[in-house]
Amino acid sequence: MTLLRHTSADQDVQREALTVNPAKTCQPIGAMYAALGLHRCLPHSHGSQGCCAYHRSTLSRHYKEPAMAGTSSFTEGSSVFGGQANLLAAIENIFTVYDPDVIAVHTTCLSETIGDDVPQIVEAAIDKGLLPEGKMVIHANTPSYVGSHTTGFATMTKAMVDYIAQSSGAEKIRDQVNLIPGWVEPADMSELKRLVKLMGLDPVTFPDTSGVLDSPQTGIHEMFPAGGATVDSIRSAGDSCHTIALGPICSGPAAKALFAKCQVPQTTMPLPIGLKATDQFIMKLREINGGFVPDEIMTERGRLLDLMTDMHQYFYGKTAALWGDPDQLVSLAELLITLDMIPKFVVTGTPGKKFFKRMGDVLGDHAQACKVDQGSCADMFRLHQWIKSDPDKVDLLIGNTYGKYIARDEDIPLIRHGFPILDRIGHQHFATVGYRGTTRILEQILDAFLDRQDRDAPESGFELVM
Amino acid sequence: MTLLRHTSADQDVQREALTVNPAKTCQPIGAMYAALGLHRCLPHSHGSQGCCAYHRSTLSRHYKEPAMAGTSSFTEGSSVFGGQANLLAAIENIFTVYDPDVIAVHTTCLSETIGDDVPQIVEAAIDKGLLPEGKMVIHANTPSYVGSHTTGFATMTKAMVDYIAQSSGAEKIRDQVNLIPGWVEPADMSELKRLVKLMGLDPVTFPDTSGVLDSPQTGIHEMFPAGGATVDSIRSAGDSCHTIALGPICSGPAAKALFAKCQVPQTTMPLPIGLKATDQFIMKLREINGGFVPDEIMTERGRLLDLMTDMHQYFYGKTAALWGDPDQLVSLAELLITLDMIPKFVVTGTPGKKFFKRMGDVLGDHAQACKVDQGSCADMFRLHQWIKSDPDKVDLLIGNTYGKYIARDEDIPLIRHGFPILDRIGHQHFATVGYRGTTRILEQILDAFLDRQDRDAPESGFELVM
Amino acid sequence: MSEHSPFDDDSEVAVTSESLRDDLLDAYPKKTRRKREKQVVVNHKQADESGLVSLPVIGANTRTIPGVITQRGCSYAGCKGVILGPTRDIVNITHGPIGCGFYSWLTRRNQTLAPTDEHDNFMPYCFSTDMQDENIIFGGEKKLAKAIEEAYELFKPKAIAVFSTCPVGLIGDDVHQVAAEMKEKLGINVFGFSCEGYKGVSQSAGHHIANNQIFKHVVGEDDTKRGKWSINLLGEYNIGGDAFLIEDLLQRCGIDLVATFSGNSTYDQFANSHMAQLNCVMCHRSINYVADMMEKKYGPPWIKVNFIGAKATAKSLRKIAEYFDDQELTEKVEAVISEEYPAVFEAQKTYKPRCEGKRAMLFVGGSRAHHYQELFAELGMKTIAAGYEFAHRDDYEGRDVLPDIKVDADSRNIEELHVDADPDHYRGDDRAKAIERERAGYKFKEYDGLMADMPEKALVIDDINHHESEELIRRMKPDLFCAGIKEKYAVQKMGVPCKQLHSYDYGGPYAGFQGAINFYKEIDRMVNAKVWSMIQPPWSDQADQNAPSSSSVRRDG
Amino acid sequence: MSEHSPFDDDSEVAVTSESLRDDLLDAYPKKTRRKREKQVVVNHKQADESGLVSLPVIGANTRTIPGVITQRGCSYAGCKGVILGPTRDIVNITHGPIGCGFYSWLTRRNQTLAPTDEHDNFMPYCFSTDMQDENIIFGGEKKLAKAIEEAYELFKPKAIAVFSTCPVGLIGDDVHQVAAEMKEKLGINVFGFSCEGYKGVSQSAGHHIANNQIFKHVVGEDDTKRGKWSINLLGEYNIGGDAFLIEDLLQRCGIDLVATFSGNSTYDQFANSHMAQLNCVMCHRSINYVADMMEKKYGPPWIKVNFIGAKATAKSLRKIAEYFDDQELTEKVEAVISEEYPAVFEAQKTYKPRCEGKRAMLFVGGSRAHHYQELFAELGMKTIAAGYEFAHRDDYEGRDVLPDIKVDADSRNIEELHVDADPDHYRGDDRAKAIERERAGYKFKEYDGLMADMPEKALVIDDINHHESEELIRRMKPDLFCAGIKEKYAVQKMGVPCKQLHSYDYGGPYAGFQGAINFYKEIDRMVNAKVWSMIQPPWSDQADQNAPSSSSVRRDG
Repeated sequence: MTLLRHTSADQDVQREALTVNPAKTCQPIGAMYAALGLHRCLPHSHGSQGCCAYHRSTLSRHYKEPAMAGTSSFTEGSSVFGGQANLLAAIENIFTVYDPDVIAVHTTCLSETIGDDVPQIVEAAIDKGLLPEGKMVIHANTPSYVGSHTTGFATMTKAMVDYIAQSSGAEKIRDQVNLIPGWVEPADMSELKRLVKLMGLDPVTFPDTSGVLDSPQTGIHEMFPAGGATVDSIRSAGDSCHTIALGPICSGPAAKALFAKCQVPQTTMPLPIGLKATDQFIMKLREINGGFVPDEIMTERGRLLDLMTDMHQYFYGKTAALWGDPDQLVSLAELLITLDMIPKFVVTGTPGKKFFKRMGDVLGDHAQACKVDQGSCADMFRLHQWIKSDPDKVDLLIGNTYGKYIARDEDIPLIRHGFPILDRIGHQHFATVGYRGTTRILEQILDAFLDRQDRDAPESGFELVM
Repeated sequence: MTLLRHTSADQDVQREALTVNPAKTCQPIGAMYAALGLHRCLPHSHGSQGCCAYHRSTLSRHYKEPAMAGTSSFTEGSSVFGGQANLLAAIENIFTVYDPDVIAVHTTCLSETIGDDVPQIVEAAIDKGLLPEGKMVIHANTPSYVGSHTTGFATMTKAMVDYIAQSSGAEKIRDQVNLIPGWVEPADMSELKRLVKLMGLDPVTFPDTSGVLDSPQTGIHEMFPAGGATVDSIRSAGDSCHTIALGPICSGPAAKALFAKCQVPQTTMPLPIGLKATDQFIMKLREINGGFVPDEIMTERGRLLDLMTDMHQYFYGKTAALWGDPDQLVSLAELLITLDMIPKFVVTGTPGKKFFKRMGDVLGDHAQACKVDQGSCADMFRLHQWIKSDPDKVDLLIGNTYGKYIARDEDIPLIRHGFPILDRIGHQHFATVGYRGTTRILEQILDAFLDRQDRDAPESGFELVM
Repeated sequence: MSEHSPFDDDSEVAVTSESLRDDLLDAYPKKTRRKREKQVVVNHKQADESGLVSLPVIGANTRTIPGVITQRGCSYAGCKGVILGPTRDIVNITHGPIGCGFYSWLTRRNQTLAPTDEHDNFMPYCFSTDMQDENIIFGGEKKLAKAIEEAYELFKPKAIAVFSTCPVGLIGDDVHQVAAEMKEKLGINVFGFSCEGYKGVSQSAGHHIANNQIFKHVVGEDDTKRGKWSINLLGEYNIGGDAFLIEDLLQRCGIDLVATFSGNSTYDQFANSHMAQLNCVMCHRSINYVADMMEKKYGPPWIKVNFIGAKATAKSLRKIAEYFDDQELTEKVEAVISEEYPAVFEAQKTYKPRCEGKRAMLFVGGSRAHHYQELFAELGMKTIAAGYEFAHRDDYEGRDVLPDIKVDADSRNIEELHVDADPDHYRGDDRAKAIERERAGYKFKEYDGLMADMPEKALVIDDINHHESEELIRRMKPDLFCAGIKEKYAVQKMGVPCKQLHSYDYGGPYAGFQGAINFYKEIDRMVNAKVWSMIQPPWSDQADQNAPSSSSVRRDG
Repeated sequence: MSEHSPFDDDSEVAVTSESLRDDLLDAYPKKTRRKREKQVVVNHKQADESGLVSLPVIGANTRTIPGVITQRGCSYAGCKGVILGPTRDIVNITHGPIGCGFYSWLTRRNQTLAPTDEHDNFMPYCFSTDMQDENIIFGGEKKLAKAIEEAYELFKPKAIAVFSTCPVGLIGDDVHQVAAEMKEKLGINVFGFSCEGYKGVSQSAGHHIANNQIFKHVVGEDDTKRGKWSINLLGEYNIGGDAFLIEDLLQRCGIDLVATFSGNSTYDQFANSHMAQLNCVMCHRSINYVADMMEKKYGPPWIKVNFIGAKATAKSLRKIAEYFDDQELTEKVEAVISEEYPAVFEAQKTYKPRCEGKRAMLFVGGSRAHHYQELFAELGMKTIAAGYEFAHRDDYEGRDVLPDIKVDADSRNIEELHVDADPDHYRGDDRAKAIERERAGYKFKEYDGLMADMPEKALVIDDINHHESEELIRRMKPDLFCAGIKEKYAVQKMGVPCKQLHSYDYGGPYAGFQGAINFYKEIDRMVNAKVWSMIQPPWSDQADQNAPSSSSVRRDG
């Protein structure tokens, strides 16, 4: 008995209004996740308390960690008269009870629809003396009816630049680069920092959820864990010699704002998932460090290549369906192409102008063989209908937990990647970026294929050696 | 249709002569693996060429890497008249053609049975001028009819001490410790070295197959890859302040020999797989370093614990069957016990006196509920018969690739661990030691259970969130 | 009643309930403290001369204070997620930006069991109008109408429900009008919910909005007659399969379960539910008014039941039997209880000694914080503090206080349906039977609330927030804390296991007898897990040297 | 024949076969060089005036030089692993220390297909006496006898075979005596093999030992008559399912396959094999003497066939039909070829343009290095160097050299069975038919060897070792190298894909028509894989700065 059985293969009415099984969620959760990557910051959701509850729950379910955040708890009154009183109360309560260094306010569809002016309210809070010395409130406008969770993440990341980064006017610091990692797992952020350091550079990384959403069990709950980008480090981002923004959707806006504000040159590049995108990342760092790549990184690259040669026979010609966030999808698709696999179906709910172009560049000759869609109705239902109607069932699914329903119905292995992963534990501890991270993805894909082969092999073809 | 179907559950005749599906292999392959962990060393099998072919094939199939080694290629003549001529020819050919720094000769059942005296033959080679300046030949006696692959590994490791290590007579070097890692994956050796360095100590690690059997794809075949313990470093092992031998079977003999030869105090302890064994390892290092544990290690420990708490509900009360090498089995069993799992059935083909005692200590209260066996007929056939006859099917198998036949027949998930893993690629790149390595095992166990749960769930119980 | 705090006996420091309460409140700014004082209550029960016990008054169902890090969610969550979520054959379209639909997509573990492939089960789908900027500016009604049509064309459901999210009310989309038009056009039932997130002060408002609309639009649509012992189960949402166990028990007793609101439910069950002879209310908070409305409009009386806890389950089954007052039913019920109880006793014998004396705190839901105390009691565990996330005063103090509850502005905004007896469907016989049973001493509509069952001087806290939870745990080190996913990991970081009572941590079922056994095992697992003892490294009792900074200790080698 | 080396046309440097050969040999000490000179041969074919082509003489089936890092294995591997491995219903007990049994346990991919659960399939089992120290000192015969009994008791097989490992011969265990005793005692066939690893100079000795014993102990046990077109297939081991495809072709042609030695085989097939009318030899090396012995003892003649390559498959099928000389069979064979060939053409059309002109090297086995050249030729690829791991001179130079081959001490140790016509079973009619067909120009026992088919001046290397392989690859950069697992990863580290022709890299089957198509696809995959172009990082063409040592560049931040 299948679960998503209600539509037949040929049934995908031209939808323009109804989204079914979305491949995205809303901006505020992205802003909340980004804000958690700021050390001693309490994210604050300015809207109904349900938003905050949903976002915290989803983040906790994905990261298996506390996701602390405040809410303005709008009621009908605040919706009519504006949320100023609520936000003022929140600011007072939060600084009094929880004592963060920063409150990072993001708006919701509610506060945006009624037109609350957060900076003005924060001004009022300052006037009322609600901000203790040295503390700050930053904000991002993240109406839920614009963009997606990834653009919300981008907007809060940009807010860190707008509110905090400064150019001291002195010469840029030669070895200091800004690293804007985009929405990746905490372990990815650690891995990216490690690579930058190995390249002889000092990364100013923001947001940085490593040490926050992968924090240790110590018997003590730290309201503000040891990790996260400090305000001081972000302030000094204005003095870095370069900004590397990973993923145009999540990290591009902050990098551009930092250039505009502090004249830090920036490069926006693909998330370094896969050999090629990581090569690009290392190439750029090499340009900045004066032109060297240490042996350690060369070895990691060579190990990845070694696995790629060893595993190639199992990957060649296999097809996959992907859904999720554009920055991830482009790099994942490129990875599959370098493995001689075909990312046959790709959807993202996140809107944005350059996605088709980027996917086209990555797919190259294979573009004709692949279906790519983006936007409101580019949802997992569409993806599933494509899969159902394809006579050659794809060999692999890569995406978030929601893919398990398609995986079950169509009997296709699923590799969980992206956000949210609600039904497994551990992903936040294993990077999938860089050469080393890519080896993890390779292992996962190979295991998926070989487990399947073992499962389906007849007695005579059940193999000891592979 | 099952494959290992030929015996019913109640059928396990008291065997004393026939081994069926062994949980061990022979000494020489262990000596070969150990010798590959010596930089610029060519292992050499003194016996029939088939041994060498089998060992190289098995190592290559496990590590997906070249496993270079020579053989004395005994024919009937050498078997009658002794292998001296063959070994002399081999030594000449190897130094001339392949130019290693060291040839590490191990014997086989053949050369042992005929009684070849390797040191005497090497003397003869030196007399004949077959050893170039600065080169050396070391040897280990590894008759196949004694011990197992793990003791062969131990013997060659000890040979490194016997032939190479020296005490310079000066005071021991305060921050230098010897790390004898035992038979673990190359990535494990890297991880152990990383931990020792984080503890502020300088590890002399031997054998060390990292950088040898996980070498990068660079377009160049290095006959002797960059990794491996150098002769110089092992020489200085005699001056280290302490030796940490991981696993009494694989590493104990070398540590003891080093104490006898150079008076380096030694501690033989369990392989640091799992929280407790890693704690023990860190405790010992902390004793040596004067008493500190850096934050990085504390964080890694805390992250492991965090996963243990988060995953506990899925592990609790689950049972497992394990087979493989004693040093691994003891630590794996302990890991399962700390997770509130029960290692119900455990077998190893490797003989050795303290295994039952060590398992008993680890199993504690659970010892009565578990079956443990060791030695010639303690094979995977016995393990399988135990599983067949147990009314509560165990929930998990942990062991090498050969377990896949039991896994298929009994429909029990298998986690591949130990040697050899012939049907998957990548394991050599992912450590399972230390706090971080243990998180990998935890993730694998959890995935195994949850994949199973997803597979078997009825429609109504198929869960998005876990 | 003992005078000392439930905290005193185990803790080393002299913490009294009162002192702890003060400590919790001291952290707040004045205004916040004033509000919280009413909601953080020491359960001091006072008996008057006649022995009548009076409970302290608690502040409940009031606004959450901004910024305190609350457990609460919103009206939409209560309406779409909790009440309508478990019904499998209605296409639920969220009208709004994508988030609300996304977060309520399969996240509540309300299981369902479509008997065959031919039966609809839309629960694995998320339907949304995914409102965009332009829909906010120019209105979303057209998009909603189109979305309903598209959903109909694809899925051909028997009913479509529309859920309003925050901006919908603000921009003035009339979802009810659109629903009415589409009902007309498509010929299936289409109805809307004005469950914007800002409505009311918690999920509770959403429950009310949901239940009202189901009552208005669905209940009473199908007049098929039911068997002789027919009941509805109200306020049971089949988390982790609870309803399956209860259904099984009822079936074995021969009781005809017409509808569950809304665990494992279907549209048709709701439509026929008014034909049941008795309503049995599990979660008093989420649905007691539906029972009242049904009684008024159709005649059947209602009783409070509880299937959490073995004793409570037996009691509830007996109470149902007692209502029908039929020897055959009574015998069947007793037979079922006799079949089930030996395993329960066996389990209690195993697990009680392992759990006895351990101390729990429960802060969750609108009834679970009460009901689950039954199970802890069966394990010999003490509940030393508890409170609800979205309950009202009657859920704490009992239905006696209903007349005293002030209706504030936030609650006034939630529609109260005015219901009269339905001239065509009111069943006087049910009413007559109820009156007869009441005369015989049978209690209807009886619910004494959580506080009556709590120990003297236990802390009862409404709408607890993170600060208060953390202080409670830090000070009292309970053996177990029960809450939800948002709290879980923070609690556990303090070394205390946290049992989720919303999702059951993906365990369960915990209802009925079998469920009780499941729960015993689970609690034993949690409070006795080895891992909690291993958090401190073995060297933690030894003084650490100053570690060199990590950069200086790294070497190559 | 072209005079220039096959290397010249593509390579930039002027490498000739002769110069390359010199370079390979130059690295050796004198004595080693002298020996290898005989085995590293430039394939210079000389035609005499009559047009008769003579090939160079190659050294083969001689001892491997110690220390050179050879591809070769041992006699036990050839006996237990290769020949007996694929037979599913014999319990194969390795008498020796554990290793030999362990390494030959399921590692050869010789697939088998037991028709039902009731049929024995012992291939997934490894049986060993696991000899210990004391068995070496005091002898292992008792343990062996006990092991045979235990195996019988557990598995009740129809036959048990015992394989001797190195120490067995040395300590004087008489496995044949033990086998005979146990045969007597258990009432099933039990037989031993003196296949100690040191016997002979390669696996080839083991094949011989294995085949002899099967011929002595099993063949001829069952005289059941066979159908009109009955054959045996000798020297086909069902790697990756090859035999399944061949079986299918034969069956569709109506040919009665009595026994395969030993792919997908059973004990009973061997027992009945002498009743076949024709023996078809695939791997000449491993088994041609069995064909000879069968002919001598029972009468049926033998031909060389080859099912690797589409053209060769068609040719082999036609040759079989030609032998039986029956219109019905000929038509069936042509029909099967016509059914299969369109897909082959289609595949060639797709893959040939992608592979054409690429250069391969093959160093493997005793027939594969020859047979697989067929497939490369079908793809338009050139085989520029090749050689066997364990073949004899006749496998290189053709059976014409058989009389010239000197039998050295190592080979003399391998028993040659002396076989005479079996008075009771010799079938004169088969013999008569063969003579008649031969008169009609039909060729029996014809095998011209590998060198005849290799290009002029290609390098032919017997028993190649790592040094020679590495030099060949480094100098010639072939597009593909074919060898085994021991060579694979070293080859690939040089950026050249390596196809395993023992295990097929866990791909296949490659036999027959479908197999050819599989192979085309696989070779296309390998020679055109993107990964080989990505080995050099994009910055490799830029000068690197001196990197600071890694310790100094690490920072915290």
